[in-house]
Amino acid sequence: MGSVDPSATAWLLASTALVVAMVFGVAFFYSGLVRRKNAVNMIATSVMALSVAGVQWVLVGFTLAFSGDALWGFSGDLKALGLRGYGLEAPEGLSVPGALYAAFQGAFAAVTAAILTSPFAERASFLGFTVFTLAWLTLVYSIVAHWVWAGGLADKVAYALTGEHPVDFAGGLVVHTASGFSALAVALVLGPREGYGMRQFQPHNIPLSALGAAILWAGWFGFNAGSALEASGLAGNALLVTHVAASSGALAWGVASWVFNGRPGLLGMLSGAIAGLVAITPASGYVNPLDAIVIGALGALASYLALSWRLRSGVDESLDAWAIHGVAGLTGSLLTGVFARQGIGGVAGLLEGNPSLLAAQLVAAVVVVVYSLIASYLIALAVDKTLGLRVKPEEEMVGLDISQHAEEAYGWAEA
Amino acid sequence: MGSVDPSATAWLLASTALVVAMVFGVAFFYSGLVRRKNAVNMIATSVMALSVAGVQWVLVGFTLAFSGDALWGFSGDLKALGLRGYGLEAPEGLSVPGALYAAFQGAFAAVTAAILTSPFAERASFLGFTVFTLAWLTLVYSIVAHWVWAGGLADKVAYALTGEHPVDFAGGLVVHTASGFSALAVALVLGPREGYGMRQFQPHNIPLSALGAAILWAGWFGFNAGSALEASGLAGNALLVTHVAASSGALAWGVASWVFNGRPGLLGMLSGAIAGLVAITPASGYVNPLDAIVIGALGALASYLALSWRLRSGVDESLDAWAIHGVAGLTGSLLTGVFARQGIGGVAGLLEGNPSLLAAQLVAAVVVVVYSLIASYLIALAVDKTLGLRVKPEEEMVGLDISQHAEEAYGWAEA
Amino acid sequence: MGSVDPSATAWLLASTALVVAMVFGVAFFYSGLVRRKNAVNMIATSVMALSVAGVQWVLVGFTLAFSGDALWGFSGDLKALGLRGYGLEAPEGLSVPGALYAAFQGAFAAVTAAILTSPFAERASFLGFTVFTLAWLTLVYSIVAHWVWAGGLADKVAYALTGEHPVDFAGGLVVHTASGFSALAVALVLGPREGYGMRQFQPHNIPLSALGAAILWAGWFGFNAGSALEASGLAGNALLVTHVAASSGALAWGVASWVFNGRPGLLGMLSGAIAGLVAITPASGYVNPLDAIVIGALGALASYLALSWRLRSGVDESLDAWAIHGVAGLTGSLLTGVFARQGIGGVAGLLEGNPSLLAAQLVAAVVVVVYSLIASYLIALAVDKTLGLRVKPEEEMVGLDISQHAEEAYGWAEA
Amino acid sequence: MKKVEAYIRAERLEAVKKALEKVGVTGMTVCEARGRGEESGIELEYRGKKVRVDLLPRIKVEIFVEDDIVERVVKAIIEAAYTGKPGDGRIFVLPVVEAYKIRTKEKLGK
Amino acid sequence: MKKVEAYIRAERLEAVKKALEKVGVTGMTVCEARGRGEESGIELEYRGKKVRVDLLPRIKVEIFVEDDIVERVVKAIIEAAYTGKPGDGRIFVLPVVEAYKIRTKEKLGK
Amino acid sequence: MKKVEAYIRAERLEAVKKALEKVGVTGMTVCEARGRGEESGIELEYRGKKVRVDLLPRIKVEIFVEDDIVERVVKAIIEAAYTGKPGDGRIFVLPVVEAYKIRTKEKLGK
Ligand SMILES: Nc1ncnc2c1ncn2[C@@H]1O[C@H](COP(=O)(O)OP(=O)(O)O)[C@@H](O)[C@H]1O
Ligand SMILES: Nc1ncnc2c1ncn2[C@@H]1O[C@H](COP(=O)(O)OP(=O)(O)O)[C@@H](O)[C@H]1O
Ligand SMILES: Nc1ncnc2c1ncn2[C@@H]1O[C@H](COP(=O)(O)OP(=O)(O)O)[C@@H](O)[C@H]1O
Repeated sequence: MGSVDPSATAWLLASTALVVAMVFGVAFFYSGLVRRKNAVNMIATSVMALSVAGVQWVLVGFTLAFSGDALWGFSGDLKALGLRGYGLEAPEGLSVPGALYAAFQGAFAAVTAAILTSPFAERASFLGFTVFTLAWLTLVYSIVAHWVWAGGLADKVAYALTGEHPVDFAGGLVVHTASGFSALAVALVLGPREGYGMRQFQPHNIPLSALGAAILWAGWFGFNAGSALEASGLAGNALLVTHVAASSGALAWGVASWVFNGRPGLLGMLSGAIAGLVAITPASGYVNPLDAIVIGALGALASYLALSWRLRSGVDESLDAWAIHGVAGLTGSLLTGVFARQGIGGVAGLLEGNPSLLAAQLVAAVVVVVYSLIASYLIALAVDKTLGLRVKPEEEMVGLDISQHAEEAYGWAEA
Repeated sequence: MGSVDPSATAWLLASTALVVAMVFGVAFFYSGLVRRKNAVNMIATSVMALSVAGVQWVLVGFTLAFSGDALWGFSGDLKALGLRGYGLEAPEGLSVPGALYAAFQGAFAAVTAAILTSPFAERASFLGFTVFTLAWLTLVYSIVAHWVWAGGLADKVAYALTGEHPVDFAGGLVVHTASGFSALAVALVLGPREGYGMRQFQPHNIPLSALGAAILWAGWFGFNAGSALEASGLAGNALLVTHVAASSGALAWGVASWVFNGRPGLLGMLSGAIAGLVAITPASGYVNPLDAIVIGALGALASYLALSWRLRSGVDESLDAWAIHGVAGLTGSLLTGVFARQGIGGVAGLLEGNPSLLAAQLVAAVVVVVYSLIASYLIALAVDKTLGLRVKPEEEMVGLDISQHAEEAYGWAEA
Repeated sequence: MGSVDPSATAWLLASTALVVAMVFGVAFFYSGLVRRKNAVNMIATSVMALSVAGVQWVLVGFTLAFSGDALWGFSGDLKALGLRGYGLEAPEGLSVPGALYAAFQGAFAAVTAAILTSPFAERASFLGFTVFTLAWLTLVYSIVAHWVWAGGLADKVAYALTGEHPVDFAGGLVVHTASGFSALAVALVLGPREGYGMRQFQPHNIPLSALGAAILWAGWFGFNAGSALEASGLAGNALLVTHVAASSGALAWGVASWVFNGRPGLLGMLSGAIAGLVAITPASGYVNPLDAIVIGALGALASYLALSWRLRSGVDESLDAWAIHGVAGLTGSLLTGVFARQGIGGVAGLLEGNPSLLAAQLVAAVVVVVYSLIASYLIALAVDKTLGLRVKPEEEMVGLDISQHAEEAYGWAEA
Repeated sequence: MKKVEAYIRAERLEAVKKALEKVGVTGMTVCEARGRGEESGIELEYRGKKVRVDLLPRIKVEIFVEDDIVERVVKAIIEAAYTGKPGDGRIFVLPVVEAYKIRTKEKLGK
Repeated sequence: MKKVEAYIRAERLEAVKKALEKVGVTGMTVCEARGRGEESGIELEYRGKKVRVDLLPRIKVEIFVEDDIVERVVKAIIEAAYTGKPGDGRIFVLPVVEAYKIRTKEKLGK
Repeated sequence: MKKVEAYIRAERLEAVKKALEKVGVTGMTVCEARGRGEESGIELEYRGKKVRVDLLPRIKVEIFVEDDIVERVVKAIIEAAYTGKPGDGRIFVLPVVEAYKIRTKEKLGK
């Protein structure tokens, strides 16, 4: 057991609070985007994801991801079932309490599951969603986390092919690419919403979405700078580049829609900010603020293009977890291979003359994308064939708030 | 004077911000639950509680609770009037600045007063409420805090009877049981809202309530893990068990209402999460995450039952501070006596073979419940007989927003 | 290069998150106050301010404010262009990483620009606003920050005249006075809204404004206590006095409107809280909690009077950045000269027998007020004459959400 | 065919719905409105200051019915919406020229 | 008895209320609506792109009055709601068959 | 002059607007309402429990038209609002006594 560094602990405590808050950030961002009749459900799915992750992670999720290595790198072992061995002291190789490390990582699992509520929007059975989420956390999230962060498959394959370990500072692949591409798979299984493509669905509450984005922006400092696991220059730099990439992403999307649509919408700027945040996530421990301006802008533009394509394609991945998290996560992971600076995170990228990192990033990304797509598709299909993943047409018409929760978001005809 | 530990200070600074935010969490949670015509008032009462506590605590509240011991354990002395002696240095026995310690404790007082706005909902005079709150903070909160946390009456009596000091890590008794049972007393004095029991009052804005719950969930990390007063393994573990209990509480309530009502509502899951958070509050320095799963679930189920009973009883304790804070706080305090682990907080509970802790918890709980009920009833009665605690029927019909604040929550017929 | 203090870093990381959140606090506070048809725009302007500041600060803002001294104290030099030299290590004289220090200061710039969205409310072209903000950050904010915090003009002039350096712990002059008086200048250039003075504009969403105020209240702990740049007794005291001044400000405004209007509105209490927070900002490193009660109350009363005067005057400085930030910032800066205590911040004020500090504060305040008024007026005029700062009457009538962003805040007639 | 318009208290809506079901009428459309009657709102006194609150929330109920049951419908609403206190509301009956059901594209009533 | 329906700008509501009080009419019900007139909304130009905004917020005012004061009421509304710019709105008068006051259960008017 | 009142599904509003433009009618006022038809809402089944959802969101469209085009307007709405599933709604035509345009202060129609 290592000894606990109290400063690292102080910052990781605060960071964990920020990351947990992000789950609600996703909930509100998404809820504002759907129609009034589904506003409650869109929050309830994130709250369910948070709660399921909260318990699943303690029981089995953490150990599958982070304890040792089993099945030739497919997953962790089961030694930390029930978080055994992760208590008040610092585990080997860490300088924060094991319990806190597990909580911080568990918050990441919850955020990832919350992002993945997007394709369920406005049409999924709450029971089907819940079962899917439990399975997905166990069979996809924990596994991918192990592959990338605990020397598992993605790491091994990339290293074997390129001689370089791929890097993912705060989850560009594990969190964003995995959830984004999983969202695409789920959308294909669920099919589009009733009336999709025939009429426009208007966001029911843009200030609520803005609140969600606000929580995300601030919460991301815990996400990225917390991932340093210490209160150091590295954490400080991570916070700075995170903020800069968000800003530059918002500007890039704003300018793009100003040029192409004549007007910059607030939802566009916020989407750009989130895409910028996603893109900097894997890079935040490796680049400087000028790099961050470029990474944030490119992440936002990639998402902008992906979203435009998605809209034309007819795929109803409703709240664009794929276009924003999936695509910007991928973009950021590759750009990490380009911009990484030895002097910051100890790893050199393409611009410093090392092409292998980019290659390693690419290999790891491909592994994560392929696994997420296939595994999520199969899980969704299995749930659909058994419990049913989609509500009946009347339930969808009346809205999920009434049909799944017997609640209405906003009181009507009060006395 | 001790010396200031900067890491403990860093975390306590952040924790205090989180706990102050919780006051607004309560405000929004409650505001969303009332009818549109009272939405402003429900926020205004919490803001008033926060402001009154902010000044009262500096002047007299802190010293009554935490400075020495007077009147045979009834209250603190008056040596720290105006926070004299609590400045930049760490007071005897603490490793954080006195000023910060006072601020942190003051935020607790404010949260407790905010929770207690529940029975005033939709019918109380703002002036009456304000005067009640000032008196309550002074005569109930400060006193109970002294009794439990500063070796006052509850501690002395429990120790005399059981040979064990009762424990309350972050306020299961002081904050939640006290405010919950006080709420019951106030509800009895005020009587039910016009039309109560004859028709259903629909929550006017569930996303607003969800926002409140979100702030509470994240803020509670400051509440519980901040109560460690250091950035240590104990704090890390407190954060973890807090998160786990919230999750398990949400799931327990969700499942209960799924089984009994056919559908899990979002408000139910959020209520369960809050009940889980309340229940883990006294235990958060003494138990491990597996215990937390049980404590969170039992806390939520106890609140669920209490709420069902309350609804049938006809008592209009409108926003269920009693059912959620009172009952889960009590449950958690007793369960602390069951689950406490020597290896975590240095105290053994029933499961480790020590029945006296449970006995001590029970005695302290009884003392707090009885005092809260009686004192709050008398204060409410006194205010009602003098200034009047309830608005006139027309004012209630028009809503408190217009009648007490001359404001409407949402603009109408704007130009 | 100094060495990084990890505890100071832990707190500054959290503080920066809090200060960035404040930008959204301003956004929501303002958005709730405008009519529904402009609710999106009022958030979009703050998001734009945040994003522009995020990039501008890295490129040029920071160096103009904080790097060395050029042009006889008019601005910083250009040595830290692109944040050169502000990386993982602590710069000379600081104990936090340079990157983090730059991020923290950049968040201040963003908050200041967000406050200054007030006079643009409900009538400004989004393009005009954006260009104004970019120019203002560069030509006013960075300059004033240099003048007051980096030994620039205001400091030099005040010292020359009074023999004492003016103090501004967290931006009473740099942030609040500067933005408030700039707001007045912009309002004069833009002119009042269509229909202003002839009919009442009702706030469209008071809970949204309350959310904004909630974020501000909690975020301000990062703002003021973070400005200590260490996790120390000074920071703890700063947090305490900040909280106390907010409380006392809310009470003072509440009582004033109770007395003069018969009823205390929630918006009034929140405005009072913000005014209290503004007033304590410059003083938070120099006074004790009893002083804070007085400063918060006086700040709120000064703003209350200023707002009453502003309403009578016919000047449409729409959301009262001037009355609240400008006037309370000025009041607080002067009161710092009165109440400063040697034993807290090492500087003695009038009450401890030193009149020169008050004189120095006065001189610095005059310099900042005059420069802000003139420079902001000229920038606004220049933008107006070139790009146009105001929308057409039909665009104003339809609302800025549709005309500037092609969005509506709340869905209507959804299916 | 006639159109019955009733302006009632929100808290009586449920009762009105039930009373109408009893006389066999289920079809209806309701919307939120604000109204004032002859006394132009109500007056609140607060620390000596008087404030008049005029447009209070009301529910408007619209029901199209055959001529022969108009009377029964009106009576049912009156009974169900009644509290006896100011603000109970009004009921108006308007003539209708023709009516159509969209789903069946058929002309109704007369 | 007649029903007067006026579709007006929200910003003229206060003026209309006052004008009606002057002619002795206080009872009314209002609700939020959206409308467009003959020009089907207004057109905004933005960086060369034109956007038509059709359904603009309007207030609908409903007033039931005795036949003999219909004219006075209409005139009062016209004067108070008038701005002279497109979008001022319309007033319609509809026949009423019967009317009841719920609080007194009495039949009104004719 | 007649008043046409149509109670339609929100998702058909755009189609109805376009259909009306085709027959030359642009002026209209719409508002959000809730309605139920003869079946008094729809029934959802959930884990064996049945829940009746009665007042579902609907859009009310009000159009004042000259007598001679009433038929065309009704037909256009019927075609555009039709889905064939329960809940399509109703159209009613009411008589109008007189009409005014506020901007020009002139009397309209008849
Ligand atoms: N002349 C009127 N025209 C339109 N609506 C009216 C009229 N008079 C009353 N109402 C409606 O009826 C509601 C109740 O009217 P009010 O006169 O207060 O009731 P009561 O007759 O029971 O005192 C009002 O809020 C308004 O909506
Ligand atoms: N034919 C109509 N049917 C129903 N409402 C109408 C009609 N024409 C106009 N209105 C209502 O009147 C409002 C103003 O109409 P508009 O034609 O813009 O005014 P103006 O005649 O002053 O130009 C519209 O927004 C709509 O609510
Ligand atoms: N008798 C009625 N009075 C008023 N509105 C009605 C009436 N009948 C139907 N409506 C309106 O029409 C809508 C659709 O009616 P419904 O009977 O469900 O349609 P359908 O005839 O296609 O089954 C209802 O929601 C309601 O708003």
